[in-house]
Amino acid sequence: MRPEPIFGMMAEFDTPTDVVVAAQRTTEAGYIRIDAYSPFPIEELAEAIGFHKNGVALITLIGGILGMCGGFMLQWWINTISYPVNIGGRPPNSWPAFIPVTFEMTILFAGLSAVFGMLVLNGLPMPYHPVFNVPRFELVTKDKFFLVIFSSDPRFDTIKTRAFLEGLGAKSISEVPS
Amino acid sequence: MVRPTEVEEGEDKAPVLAPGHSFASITDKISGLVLKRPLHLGWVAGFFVSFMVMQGVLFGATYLFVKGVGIWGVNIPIGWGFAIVNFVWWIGIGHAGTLISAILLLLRQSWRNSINRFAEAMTLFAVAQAGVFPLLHLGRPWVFYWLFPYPNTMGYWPNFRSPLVWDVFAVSTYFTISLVFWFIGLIPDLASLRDRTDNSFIRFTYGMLAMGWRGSARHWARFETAYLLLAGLATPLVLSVHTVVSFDFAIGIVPGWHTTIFPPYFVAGAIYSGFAMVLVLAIPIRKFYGVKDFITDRHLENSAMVMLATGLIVAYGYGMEAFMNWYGGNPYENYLRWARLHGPYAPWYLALLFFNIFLPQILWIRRIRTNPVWLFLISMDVLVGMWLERFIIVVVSLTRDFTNSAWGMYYPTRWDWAVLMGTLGMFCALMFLFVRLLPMISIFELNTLLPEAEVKHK
Amino acid sequence: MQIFHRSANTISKATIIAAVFLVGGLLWATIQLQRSPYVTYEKVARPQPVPFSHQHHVSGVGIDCRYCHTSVETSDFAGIPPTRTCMNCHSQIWAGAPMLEPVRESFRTGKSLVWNRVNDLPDFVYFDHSIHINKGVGCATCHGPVDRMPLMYNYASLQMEWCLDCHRSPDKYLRPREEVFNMRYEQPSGQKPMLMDGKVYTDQRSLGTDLIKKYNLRTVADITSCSTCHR
Amino acid sequence: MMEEKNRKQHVEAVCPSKKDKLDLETARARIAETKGPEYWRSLEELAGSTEFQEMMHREFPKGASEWADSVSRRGFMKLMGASLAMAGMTACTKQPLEPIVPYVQQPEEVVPGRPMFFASAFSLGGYASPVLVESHLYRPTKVEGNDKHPASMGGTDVFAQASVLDMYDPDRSQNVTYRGELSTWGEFMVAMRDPLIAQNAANGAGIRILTGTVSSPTLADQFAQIRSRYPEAKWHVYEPVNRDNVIAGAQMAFGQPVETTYKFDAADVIVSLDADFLYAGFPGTTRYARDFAKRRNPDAGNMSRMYVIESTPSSTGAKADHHLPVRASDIEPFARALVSGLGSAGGGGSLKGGQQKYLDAIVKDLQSHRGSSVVIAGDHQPPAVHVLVHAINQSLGNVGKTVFYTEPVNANPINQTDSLKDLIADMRAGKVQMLVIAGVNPLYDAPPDLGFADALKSSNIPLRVHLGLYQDETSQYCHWHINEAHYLESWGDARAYDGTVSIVQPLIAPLYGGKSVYELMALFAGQTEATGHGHVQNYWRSKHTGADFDAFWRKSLHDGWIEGSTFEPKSVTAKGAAASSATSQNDNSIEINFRRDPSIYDGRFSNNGWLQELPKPMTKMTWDNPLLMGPAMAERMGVKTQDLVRLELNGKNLTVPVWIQAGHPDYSVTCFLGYGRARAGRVGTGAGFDMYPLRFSATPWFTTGVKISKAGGTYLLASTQGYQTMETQDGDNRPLVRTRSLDEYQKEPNFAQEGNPPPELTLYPGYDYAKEPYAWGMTIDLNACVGCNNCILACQSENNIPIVGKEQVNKGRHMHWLRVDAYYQGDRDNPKAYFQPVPCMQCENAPCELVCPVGATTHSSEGLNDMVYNRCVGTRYCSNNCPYKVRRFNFFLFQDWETPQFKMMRNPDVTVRSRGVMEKCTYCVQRINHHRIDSEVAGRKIADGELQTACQQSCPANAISFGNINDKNSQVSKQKSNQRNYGLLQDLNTRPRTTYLAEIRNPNPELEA
Repeated sequence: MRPEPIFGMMAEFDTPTDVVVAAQRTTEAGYIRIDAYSPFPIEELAEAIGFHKNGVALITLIGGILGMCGGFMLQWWINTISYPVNIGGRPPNSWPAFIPVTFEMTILFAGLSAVFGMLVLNGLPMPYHPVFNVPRFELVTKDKFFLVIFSSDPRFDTIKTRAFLEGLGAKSISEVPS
Repeated sequence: MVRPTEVEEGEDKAPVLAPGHSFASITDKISGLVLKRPLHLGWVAGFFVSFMVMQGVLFGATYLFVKGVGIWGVNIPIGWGFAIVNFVWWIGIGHAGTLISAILLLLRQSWRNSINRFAEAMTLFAVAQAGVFPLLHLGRPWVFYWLFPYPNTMGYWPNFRSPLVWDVFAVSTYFTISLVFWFIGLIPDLASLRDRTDNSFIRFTYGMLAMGWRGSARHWARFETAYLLLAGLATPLVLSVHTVVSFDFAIGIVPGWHTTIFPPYFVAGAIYSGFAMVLVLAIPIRKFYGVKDFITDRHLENSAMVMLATGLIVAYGYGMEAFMNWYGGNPYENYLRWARLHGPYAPWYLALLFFNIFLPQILWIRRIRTNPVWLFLISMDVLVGMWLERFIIVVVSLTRDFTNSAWGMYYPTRWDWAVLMGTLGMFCALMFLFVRLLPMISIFELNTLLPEAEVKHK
Repeated sequence: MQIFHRSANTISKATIIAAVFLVGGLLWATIQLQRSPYVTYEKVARPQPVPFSHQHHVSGVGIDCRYCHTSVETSDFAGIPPTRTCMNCHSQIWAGAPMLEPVRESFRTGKSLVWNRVNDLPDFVYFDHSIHINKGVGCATCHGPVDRMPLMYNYASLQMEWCLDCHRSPDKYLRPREEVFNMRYEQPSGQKPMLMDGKVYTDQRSLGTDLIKKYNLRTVADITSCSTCHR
Repeated sequence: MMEEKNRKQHVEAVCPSKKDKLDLETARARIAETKGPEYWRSLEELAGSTEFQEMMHREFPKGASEWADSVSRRGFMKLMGASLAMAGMTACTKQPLEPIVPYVQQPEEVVPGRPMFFASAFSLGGYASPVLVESHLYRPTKVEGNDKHPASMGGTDVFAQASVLDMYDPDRSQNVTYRGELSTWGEFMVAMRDPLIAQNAANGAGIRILTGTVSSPTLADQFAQIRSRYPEAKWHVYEPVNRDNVIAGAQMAFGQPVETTYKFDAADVIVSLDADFLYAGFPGTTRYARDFAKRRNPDAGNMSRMYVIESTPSSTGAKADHHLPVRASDIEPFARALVSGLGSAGGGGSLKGGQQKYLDAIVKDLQSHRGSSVVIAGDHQPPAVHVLVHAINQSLGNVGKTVFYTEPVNANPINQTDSLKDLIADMRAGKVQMLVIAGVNPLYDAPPDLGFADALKSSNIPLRVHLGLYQDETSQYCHWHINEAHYLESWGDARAYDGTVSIVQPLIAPLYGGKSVYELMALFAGQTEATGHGHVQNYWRSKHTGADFDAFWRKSLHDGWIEGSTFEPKSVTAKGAAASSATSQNDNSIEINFRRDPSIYDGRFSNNGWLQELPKPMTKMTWDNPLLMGPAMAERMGVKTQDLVRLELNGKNLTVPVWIQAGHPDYSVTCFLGYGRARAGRVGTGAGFDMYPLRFSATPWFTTGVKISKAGGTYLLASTQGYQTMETQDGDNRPLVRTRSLDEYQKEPNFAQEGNPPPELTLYPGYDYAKEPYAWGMTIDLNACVGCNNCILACQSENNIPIVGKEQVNKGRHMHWLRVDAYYQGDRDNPKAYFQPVPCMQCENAPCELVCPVGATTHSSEGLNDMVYNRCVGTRYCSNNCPYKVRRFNFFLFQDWETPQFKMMRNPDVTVRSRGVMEKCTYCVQRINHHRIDSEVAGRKIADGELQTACQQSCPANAISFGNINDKNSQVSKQKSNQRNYGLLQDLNTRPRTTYLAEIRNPNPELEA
């Protein structure tokens, strides 16, 4: 019988340095479909697995601009088009008074786009993920660091990859069942 | 650079993080507070008491809706009383949280990492309290939604020239941003709790909240960007919020309100009272939850120094206000200055000066700065002082305005006090729940402070 | 360890999206409810003590509005006919009709008929018939085809946005004074041009604009000031 | 025609308009369900009963006190009201199904939705003030002055203004009662038959009728008939506030009780000896105020000068150019000195220090204005003073020029105190078989030493009948109580101060089916007509014989007075000088003055909430009658305002609070009558202190020898104006009331313009109002304003303004849209006083509008500062930002949303505000809209003067001008172009549409030096 199709091969490391080095080696070895996991953000790690730029900033910028324009246009439309009323002798488009709200709308939209942009790009929420099948993976939120080479990687091969990872000095290596 | 765990040569400051900790120890310690720590009688008692006090709001609000806002001391000419005073005060307290989590983050102040979490919680809960008052103080609270621009059958809209509408936008934005900022900061720690617990229900709950966070390097990258951007946005936001709040007065023509200096010194005052509240919370917490390792004397001292600085800015504000009243030669402003010092509310004003300006000066003394008991007392004093400041600004200004014939006095009723106390109760109750149910210190951010977190390049 | 089943991913995402739509939907629904006939009684006939048919009396018998609504040109209140007005005819016509018994009873006993108000504005709105009539707002413009209403219902929502629609641009609705009580009046169009003061109009806008001058209407700023309707 | 109408209202007066849903028929039905006493008792229980209080305590442990206050008198009803209010005023509720009720037969003259005006007359103390009553579908809603009538000229007085509330008062007695049990008019008539037959035999020896002062010719005629029927029957007259002294003075001087009237517009110099002729209650005050103000215009060049020597500060004293506070007993010496100073006989007497220089100045001034001066004495000054004053006026040749003598308006000018004494004597002697007390309340207000109460209680008078608007103190001890019909409900007639007769015609069928005094007296006069209308008409038919009677009658009804009924001036000759009455007083024995109350008169209006809450002209106090005391005396005694003191006089004790009144003479105190009622109704009962127990028949107005001692403790006094000075404690003097003396003004005519900002002083481009057809504006001439408070009540009545009760007033929550500030300046023992009416200023750069978050207050294109109650959410920000503090807030549900009577009383053209909304003066926008619509329908512009605000219309002094400031020829534009024109706090650049004309005083240079 054929073995279960697996999701990937997971290697465990003790320190940030180890996992970063390992990741760099892996990419150098030509693996492209890999990922690394850590209890806290490690800039080098993202670099190491070849993840260089993310779209969050752009989304935020767009959100901010939308908020700003929307905020001001709303007030302008209400006060000059929809229902212009004489308030304390002020002109309908008393724009200086509209600045505070415009500003707040900018912040609000930018902020929310940043958050939801991040979540969407990260594909969260994703309660189920194969890597959780590995019992030791729960330490990823404590003090352990993991490197995974996905079975979808063209160079992936159960035997070779395991050997390769051992070569990286992983504490332990386990198959990630899908 | 100097590691937070170490101390510079010759410098006799406490470290930001007590030495001898590892990723594991920090994680276990903090998650343990939520998962392992048994339910102490102290917590139960404290929660019960604050929950009872919280009823003040519920009774107060119920009776208010039944009878009308007249149950409060407000009248003509003093149209705004405790409600607005408390509103400004609570909002101000909220500001420290954002300052710590956002501004100090941008300034790369590593010591923020161990206090930002509960400071942010404090922000949320304080703003929640503040939010109660604008609603309650309305004559007809049941039509509060007219302050929002929603498509309505009247074809009529809010008046965007009114600072109160600015308030609506500023405060709701502030609350929303603070909430998401706080929540995404929680996600990795929720995941950590998910993985630490043995109880399947707890695991399921935290698992849901953690949204399947797995610490992927890609996720971390985007996470960091978003977090940083939020900090960058929250910084101008927090400044704008109290500026807008100060506009409620500065835009008005009432003597004592109509002052351009309000925005800066409202913000300074906000941070002043905010840090006072941080200390009032931090000192007992680190004692009862034994997290002195994470919230060290260094934190207390830094906070104290921030208070000292902002306190001086506030003092400058008072001075400048009085000077301008005199120098500006406006008879109404000038009379108000006189009335503050000699009028019926003079004792309140003098008390304000003592609490806010004179007493805190002892923070210049190092020994006081590092003594939790003293700090706790002074923080309390500042909280009272800042409340008084808002009382002087809001109420006393209104008692003596332009037309002598319309001068009046303000006497708070039992219901005014009930609601104020009630919000204090609600605030404490929420804090109790928070420290019980969520990691009160950011685990992952604390981890990054450890020397091991550094990647050594070979 | 794995806490959730595969499906959880889809479910959680779906839930979030669903929640967003639900909240949005509710808001939209409440806003719509405010405009719904349930709230406005728009086009909803009220029960009446006597099933009085405007259709019969107006288009059938051809009675002018002012025969019953006497004060419509002179007062804010259009007037509702006293029983005596009904009896003017119904003491001869249908004198014995059981349907009209309440009317006869009211006349005998001197006890007023109690109708249910159909076009009913909130108490804080002060509407004045006389000025609208005199500025060339037709009865039908607000009350609709009364001559085709077997049972009376209010034609419009009578909500503020509805009033404003005309107060913001009266030219959309004005008609010559002599046409005000004409139930079958049609606005001028290419097919049905209208002649007024020796000028031919083929569209409402131009007619309206001229009528605004002719009846020297107050400016839009004037008639959209709050105190025009609220005191 | 009129009675035709009345019959109709009996059938049904209905309110088809949605604005007045409640129809009279059902209203009366509802009232009928709850019979008189029960009606108010049930409500009283709801609020007052211990169960209720306890229940509230249980509900809201902390809130008990709030429930005790007078706002929530009708506790639960209020709550219902609140919910009702929410339903009524939120946008987010469904419009309830409402019925609409047509007439069965519509009266010809009725155009539903349009008010009608009927001429009538309100009388007080026998003197009629002619009025026009606004009627919405036969519901009287507002009283205006009769602008055609010489005694009114369109002005009114506060009592007339408030009378409409009296008519609807739910506390009024609503049934005939016999020994407290419900009965009927029919039963009463039956019960009277035998006794009257018995009296017939005895020539009516046992019949005694006690009434108030009567000027009604018809009533007088009825009494004549009664006398002819029962020769022995006696008609007694007693009112606590009477003019015995005036009549006695006239008797002494001329041997006949002539009426004295004045022409102040012909007077260059006015000397008032304790006469408060500019405040309501003084006969002819409305006309006098108008004439007085006419001569106070500094720009006309003939400004009059007024000296007021008075014993207690009054609004007349406030308007004086020279005000001299002296004890009442020192007035007579002063008068004598004046006489001798003017070199006529009967003078003599020396003066206290300080008074002499005033005297000399006054003498000089009078001598140089012979024939163009007025010397006038107060009603409460002893006859001698009146004699002296008559002498002075004669010697100055004022008679026939500025002072006139006519027949007495009073139909029965006897000494009322003596009349009451006689009655009591007869009662004691058992001579009285049948006592009829009509419209007076002697049990409450008779002098204590006469012992009327005991006489009535103990006496064995077999038949005691009381006719009154209320079940009051007196009615308890009468067998029969007949519920009286209010003057707005009944026919009658009365004479104005100048003798002109006005026909009193009913505006509505009696709400509670009451009977008028005419109908009661007809019983004794043996008249057969059923209706008061019959009596009045028949009397005049007998006077006006001729075919044209109907025309005459209709004209009289329409105009409001009877042509040619005005008294002609008669020449009288003085019978020599007066004997001294007052024995010279020891200066250090304290004098006490008794005065009618400026708000509730002698107590008859004490259940009238509008009057109770009306700030008294000088003290701005509401709901109470403290003891007025000068600052010097207060200092000596060491008492402060609100401290309780014990008064002791002839063995009678009273404990009352003190109010320190600047300008009150030393060694003298003043108290006001009419308070401390035991059975007034829900509003009046228990308010204030009853001063009658100290008021002995010998000394009705003032007496010395009262002992005053600190009683310890304080008593809350609710004043609407906490600070009555324009100086701030830091030495700054705010130019709120701008004032100069006449010659200063002539030197510096534009002094008032100081601080007037240039129009371009604004960041934004200003709104262009010039292009509008109308731009409404108002000016208030401070020189003309006499502080009579009319505007306040006119506004209250026109705009459905609620009252809030003493506690709320004290909290600063009174609701008057228009307030009259009183400011004192200078020497506290004799300060200058100024009045300043403050309505909404309708600022063009309104600070309130800017800050309203929901745009509930905005600016109309015609420059009105609109307030949209139904949009208001109640942040109160607008009020905070209003520098004039003219905005008023409904902190509770102040309006009564339940009582049907009040619903009928309200002006249907003004929204009834609910809880939690701001309200304010709108320049009577409902009137503006009505006139605009009418004028546009008629295709014309609103003519100047055609449109009047309520305050303007009621102002007797013509101090208020209102109109279109875009029309350069309008009255208001002319006023605004006056140099004296200034805006209150104009330095704030709010650009108020309401502006003031600075006050100019015309002091005597000699006294200034």
